[in-house]
Amino acid sequence: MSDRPAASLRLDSPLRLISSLRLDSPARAAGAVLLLAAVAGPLWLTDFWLQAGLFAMAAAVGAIGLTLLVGVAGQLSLGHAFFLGVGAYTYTLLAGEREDGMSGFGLPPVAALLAAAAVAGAAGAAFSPIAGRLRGIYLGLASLGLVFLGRHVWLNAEDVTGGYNGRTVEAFAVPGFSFSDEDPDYLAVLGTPFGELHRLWYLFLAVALLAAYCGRGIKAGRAGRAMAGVRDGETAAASVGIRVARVKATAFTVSSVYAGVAGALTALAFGRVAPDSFALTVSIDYLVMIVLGGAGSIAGASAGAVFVSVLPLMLVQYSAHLPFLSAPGSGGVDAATLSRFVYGVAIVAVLIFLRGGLAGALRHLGIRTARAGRPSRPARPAERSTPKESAP
Amino acid sequence: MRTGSGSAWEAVPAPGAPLLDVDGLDVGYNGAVRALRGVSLQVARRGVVAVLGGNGAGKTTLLRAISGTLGSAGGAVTGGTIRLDGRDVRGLPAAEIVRAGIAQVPEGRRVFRDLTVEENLRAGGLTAAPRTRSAALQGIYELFPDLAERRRERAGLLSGGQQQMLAIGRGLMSRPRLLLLDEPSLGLAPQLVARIGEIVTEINRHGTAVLLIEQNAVMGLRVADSAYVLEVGRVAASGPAEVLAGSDEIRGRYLGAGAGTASSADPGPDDGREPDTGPPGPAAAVRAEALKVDGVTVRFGGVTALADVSFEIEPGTVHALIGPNGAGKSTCINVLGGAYRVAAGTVRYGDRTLTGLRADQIAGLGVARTFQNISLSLDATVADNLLTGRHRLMRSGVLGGALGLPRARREDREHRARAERVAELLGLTALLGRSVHTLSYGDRKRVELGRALCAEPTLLLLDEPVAGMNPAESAEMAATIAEVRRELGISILLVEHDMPFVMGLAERVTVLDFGRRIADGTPAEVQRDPEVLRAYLGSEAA
Amino acid sequence: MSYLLTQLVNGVSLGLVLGLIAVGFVVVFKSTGVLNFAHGSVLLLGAYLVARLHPELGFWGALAAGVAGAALVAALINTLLVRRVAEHDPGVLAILTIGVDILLLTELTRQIGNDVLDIGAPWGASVVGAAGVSLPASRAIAAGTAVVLFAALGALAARTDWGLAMRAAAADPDTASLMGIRLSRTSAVGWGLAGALAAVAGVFLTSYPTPGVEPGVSVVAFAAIPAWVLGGFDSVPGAVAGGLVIGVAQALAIGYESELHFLGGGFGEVVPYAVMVLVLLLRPHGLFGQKEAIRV
Amino acid sequence: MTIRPLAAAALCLAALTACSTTDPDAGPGDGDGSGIRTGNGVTDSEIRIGVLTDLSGPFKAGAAVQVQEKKAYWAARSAQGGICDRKITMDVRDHGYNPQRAVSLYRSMAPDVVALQQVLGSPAVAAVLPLAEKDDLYVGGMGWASVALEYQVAQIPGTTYSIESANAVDYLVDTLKVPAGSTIGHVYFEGDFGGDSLAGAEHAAAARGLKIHPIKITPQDSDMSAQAAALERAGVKGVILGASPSQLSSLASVLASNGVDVPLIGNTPTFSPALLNTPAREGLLKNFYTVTSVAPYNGEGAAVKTAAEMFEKNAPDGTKGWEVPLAYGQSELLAEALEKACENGDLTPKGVVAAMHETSGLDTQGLFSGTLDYTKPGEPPTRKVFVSRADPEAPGGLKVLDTIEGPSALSYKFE
Repeated sequence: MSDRPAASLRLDSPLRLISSLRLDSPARAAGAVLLLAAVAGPLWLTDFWLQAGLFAMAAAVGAIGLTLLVGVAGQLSLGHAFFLGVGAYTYTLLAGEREDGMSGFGLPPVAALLAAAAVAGAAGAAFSPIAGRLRGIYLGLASLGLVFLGRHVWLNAEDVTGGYNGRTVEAFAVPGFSFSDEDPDYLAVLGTPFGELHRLWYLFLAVALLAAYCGRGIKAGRAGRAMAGVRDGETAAASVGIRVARVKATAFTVSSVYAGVAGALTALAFGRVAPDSFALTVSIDYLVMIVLGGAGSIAGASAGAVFVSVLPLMLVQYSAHLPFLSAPGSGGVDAATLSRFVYGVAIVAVLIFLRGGLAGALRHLGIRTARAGRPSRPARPAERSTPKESAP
Repeated sequence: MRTGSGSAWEAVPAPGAPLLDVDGLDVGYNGAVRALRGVSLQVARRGVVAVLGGNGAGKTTLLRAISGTLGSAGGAVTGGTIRLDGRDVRGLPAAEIVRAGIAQVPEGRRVFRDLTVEENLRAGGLTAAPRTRSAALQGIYELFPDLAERRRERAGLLSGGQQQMLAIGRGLMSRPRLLLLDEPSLGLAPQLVARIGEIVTEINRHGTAVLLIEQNAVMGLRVADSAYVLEVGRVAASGPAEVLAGSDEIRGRYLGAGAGTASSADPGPDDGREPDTGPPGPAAAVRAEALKVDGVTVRFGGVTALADVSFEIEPGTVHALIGPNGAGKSTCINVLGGAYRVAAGTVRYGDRTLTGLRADQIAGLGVARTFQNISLSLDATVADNLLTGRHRLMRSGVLGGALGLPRARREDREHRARAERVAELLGLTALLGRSVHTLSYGDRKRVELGRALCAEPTLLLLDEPVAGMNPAESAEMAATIAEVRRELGISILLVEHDMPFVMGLAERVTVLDFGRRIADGTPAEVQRDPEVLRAYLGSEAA
Repeated sequence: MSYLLTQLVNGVSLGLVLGLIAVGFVVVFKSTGVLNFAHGSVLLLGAYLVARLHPELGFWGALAAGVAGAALVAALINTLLVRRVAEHDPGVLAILTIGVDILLLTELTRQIGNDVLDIGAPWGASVVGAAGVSLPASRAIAAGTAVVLFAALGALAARTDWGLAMRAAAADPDTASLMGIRLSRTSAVGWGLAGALAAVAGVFLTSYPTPGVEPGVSVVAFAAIPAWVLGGFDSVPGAVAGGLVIGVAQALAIGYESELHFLGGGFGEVVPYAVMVLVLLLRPHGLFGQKEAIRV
Repeated sequence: MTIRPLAAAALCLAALTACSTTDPDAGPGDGDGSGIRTGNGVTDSEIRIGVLTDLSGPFKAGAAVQVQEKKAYWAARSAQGGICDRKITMDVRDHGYNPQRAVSLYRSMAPDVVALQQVLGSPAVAAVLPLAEKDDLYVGGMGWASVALEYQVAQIPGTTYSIESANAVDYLVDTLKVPAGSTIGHVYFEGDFGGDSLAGAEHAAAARGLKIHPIKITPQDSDMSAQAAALERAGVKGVILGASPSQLSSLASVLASNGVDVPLIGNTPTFSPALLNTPAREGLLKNFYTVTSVAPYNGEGAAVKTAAEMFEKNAPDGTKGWEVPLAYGQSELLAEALEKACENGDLTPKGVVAAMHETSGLDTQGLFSGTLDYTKPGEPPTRKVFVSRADPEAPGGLKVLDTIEGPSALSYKFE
């Protein structure tokens, strides 16, 4: 264990524990219990919770990708929703059938899912020259433009995307087994009928675990160290032979691959793709996920994803049991309003009170903008923090 | 805080009491680094006090503590008191300290470049009563006729000397009782330095006390009544200016002459190792190639930072680059490392031309460097920082790391082992698992050196490797560098201020001043060079 | 021709209002280095206060209250929240303002409820016209007000102590504090000023020809972000010019949508962002921005 | 470390042996003593229906009115003995116009209700309808976009936006005397509300020799100045608006201010009585018409009066709009289907859908225009619409002028 200040945020999540196989035994036991609970989830969860779990796991995959980009590599992106959308639409187009005036390629869903990752990754790589030229807030805002431009394309390319209302998504399947209510039409495990949600649960769980495993590997490996080096000082990184532009491009590409998979999973969980699922608020939600969890932390991103996707559902679902809530439409604080309040307060509170943890992880975002005169954490008496000038 | 009925009465100072009384001041940065330890210092009413010391000695920290601007640099006063006229001003915000009567002229002038000269001056006088301002402005214009002439021009267009005048004038606009001057002679030509000295005397004559920080010891001692010498956060010497000016110690400190008498040159008997500063032993074959710097010129905007600089580093030697602040040493090392572009000239390493290559390509040719302000991943462990240095020697990509492929794991193991050997060489083994932000300053410096060594360079560029270290640490670092050179057979370029350190270590020295090369030769030759003496001590010293 | 002129005039008046919002982004960014995502909800707050208070205070009284309220809340966001965040990292601060925006917007949405509130402006739905071009009076007044405010802002910044302190603090906060300038005060003033300008913009954005105050108005502030970026982040005149570029481009894209059909329907909505991305590609620091100095 | 894979393998094996692919429940459903088959959401004493609506998003105003009216309707109905001797209870969930949340809430509701009386908001509808189709679960009150006709389970409350717009064109030509060869403007929301509205107008314009000048907008556009100028430049002789009250308010007032004196016809969701208190009032009173398949608040029919009385009793301060008769009418439609399902002895979700499709020749006493026929899949139950004008005197702000079924509305083909 490192002796980081206690202020740093530690949100233990199943994924963190599961993926940290080298933790000491109580943690391993807890991880095993959580993993078992997750594996057994479809046996004891209702459809509502299965559905919420699917959205949360899809979000976790996307959040891990974003935390690699923003938290590890220090590149602020407000464009994550765009790459999610690219993945979702790619999967839908490739796996979908040609019908109702919609284009479709009818490819095997596995191939379509891999292609969704690849196409989103390619989109990220294509954006990376821009990312290489811009830094900090400039980069964030350029990527914000991406979200609006993407939305425009999705609204207008109606024969591919279905326009505003989107199109239905082909169920996921491997040869001989479909992750839907068909093929086999009836499947029961330990007496519980396994329908679409139950089957998808295992697909999502596997993908999310793989995403966390790979995320950890990337972060801890040569590529992750290079990203962190770029985040903590581009000049110093270059001085040990790290190609800064290439590392940024890699980070964007990796993050977009994650986003592509997450987008496809979201589409599968949702059963539809529509432009609203990839709006600016989605980008912001993803940023909030990684900030709440602690930027740069794989486990934190997963925990943040679960919190952000499940909280509003939970409050709406159980609003009737919360005595202080008023009925929707009556003008008091209803469940939806409360969940917005909780969400906002969570963001503000984490940033103000959990300084060391979250802000600490974000502090190297690398946003050193036009205010170059502002000293940035000199590690030492800043004898010469100001630029030296020579007499003309 | 009122401790009793008598305290208010006691706050009225005795007539002979000092204007500024700093007592036992401790300052830390980011909770970890201690920058000042028990510093005590007095400035008399109408006195001029100089604080001398090398880079990293804590001079600017002292001023920041007095002027209340430590916070924005991440520092905090952890002990001691600062009294102005008996009133405790420690911990007051900067704006209140100005109102209490202390004005600081920051290092590097820091004029508001986009504001006009007059607006700069008005900004300085915002705390003064409106009716006194025009008189103050008039006074400044009389003191600096140049400024009066250019009052409508943007401050960014002034020359360096005029900007320094403006910065001083701006500081005086609030009619302070005490003026803090941070290296006013930095980067100015000798005649301007002399002029600044006159101005300080003139200001003092009008009744303002001055606390002056200087690296230019001669200038500092000439204008001051008394002086303090800071060294690694402590007061190493103090006394009347004339006494200090006559001491060999000051001369030794700045030119490395008579190293035996200079405290900082004592290698600290407790470290158990004899610093080997002799010629390279037969330990390792020389792997380095010759570095040829030829006619390099660098410009920033209209300012020429390096003008036609040439020198050569013989393979396998330690070469030092010295010169006063602002001479262009760091610019030079940044050119070699690929961070800055040249306007003219070439740098060749062996048969490769470095100018025009990106920094990472230069690193790929076996050139590694450290930074003047340490640049490490603070949240990462020492081991990870060292491994970052091995980036160019490793091959595994994103996919290998993501999937944990056996080859990537094996590579990781192998390189971790290599990094551990470097850690052993630098005495960092015990710290490998610690994250960098928990380390002391000296350890961080060593980690940065380790990261550079992990890249297995044949040419190592060290930008002030011992700035801010105490003599023992400094000597240890010298020993390490010598050992590195001997064991690895590489060339080393040192940029340093610590003269004894450089003189004991380098085989050859290049001296820069105002971006030009003014001397080049063995340490002994350079020490005798009259140009060098003039550059360091001012024209009178030669 | 008069059609083109109509669209241009429309675009200019909208652009000036966007400029008011964009200047708010600039002032906040210059005084505290924050990308303020809560700007839109502060704007809505100002408009909401005016709409709620005008029956009792009269329009002008309500306007004063709305401007003051928005300024106060903006300044409080800075003092109570932004300055409490230890890590002055722009990314962290931007996300903090997202949180604030969510809270403020949720509460305002709850307060506004199901209504569309009338702003109660005395100019109502009247229209002014000349040379075959007609323009809602509110837009003409908006344009005039914006120009006057920009001029007043310029004069204040150039001539008063207060303006000098703001400019000095924006240029170099550390040095400014050495001049005795209280950064807590200049930053609060910066945020307050931004809030006040946003409230004014909010009043015009909810006047005829738009129906009134509804939660969706806060989204308009997003359209000012491209204007701000175009202007180069730290330039007040740049933000105004950026607003004009965006306003005119958007008005033309909507006005000539049938001619621009190959770009897809509803292109007017994305024009600001398309222009922004284009400009960032060609001039990474905006039309008026200064290249950031990268020092080692 | 070898324990882990072993355990995993054992678990898998255990899971596999626990698998079964034959459905033990594949036979017919449960019956109760009275011989009526029941399924989800129906007990001996209770029929549970769902409402999945938007009480915190952009449509919360109208949605709240509808929820109030429906609650009142079912309370009254239950008090009168209910349906099939069962009380009806309503489960209301708020998706806040977030389709993903709508899907999750659908998942939680679907096992517990026999029918979804309403799914509000077109993205939510688009997401939920395919799921409901798979579950054979009745969905009502999903708006009037033609896309609903593709689903067996959907009961559209009246005709479609496309038929409304086609009728609007017919009305412009036949009654308001817009000459052939003229251009009419069509300002519409992106999405299937606006798109469907445009499709009907384009068909009718082609049939009647008019040209359409389409302008696409988003719900965020509330300033219609530029659009109005574009319409003026195109020299339109009439405008059809497939948007919401914000856009109507702005467009009507700008057109009036600019002296563009042409009729402005809106689809059902376009009007709100509150607009008559805004600067748009003059323009609306002069030129605004609306084509709706549900009667306005002030409609003539007996059932509309009942609906209004019920609403005023339960919500004296509520907004009086077309949502009131709509909510009442939807409840009537569902009640009709439930009654029929009860008669058929099959009160399962599937039975309700089947019963709904047996409804034909239904006269709703003025709630909906014409008689309703749900027996033809892929066709709307009627092609008749009400034409109303803004009227400051009428409660709800609209006064019915006419009921029409124009030639191009009749010739419109659904694909």
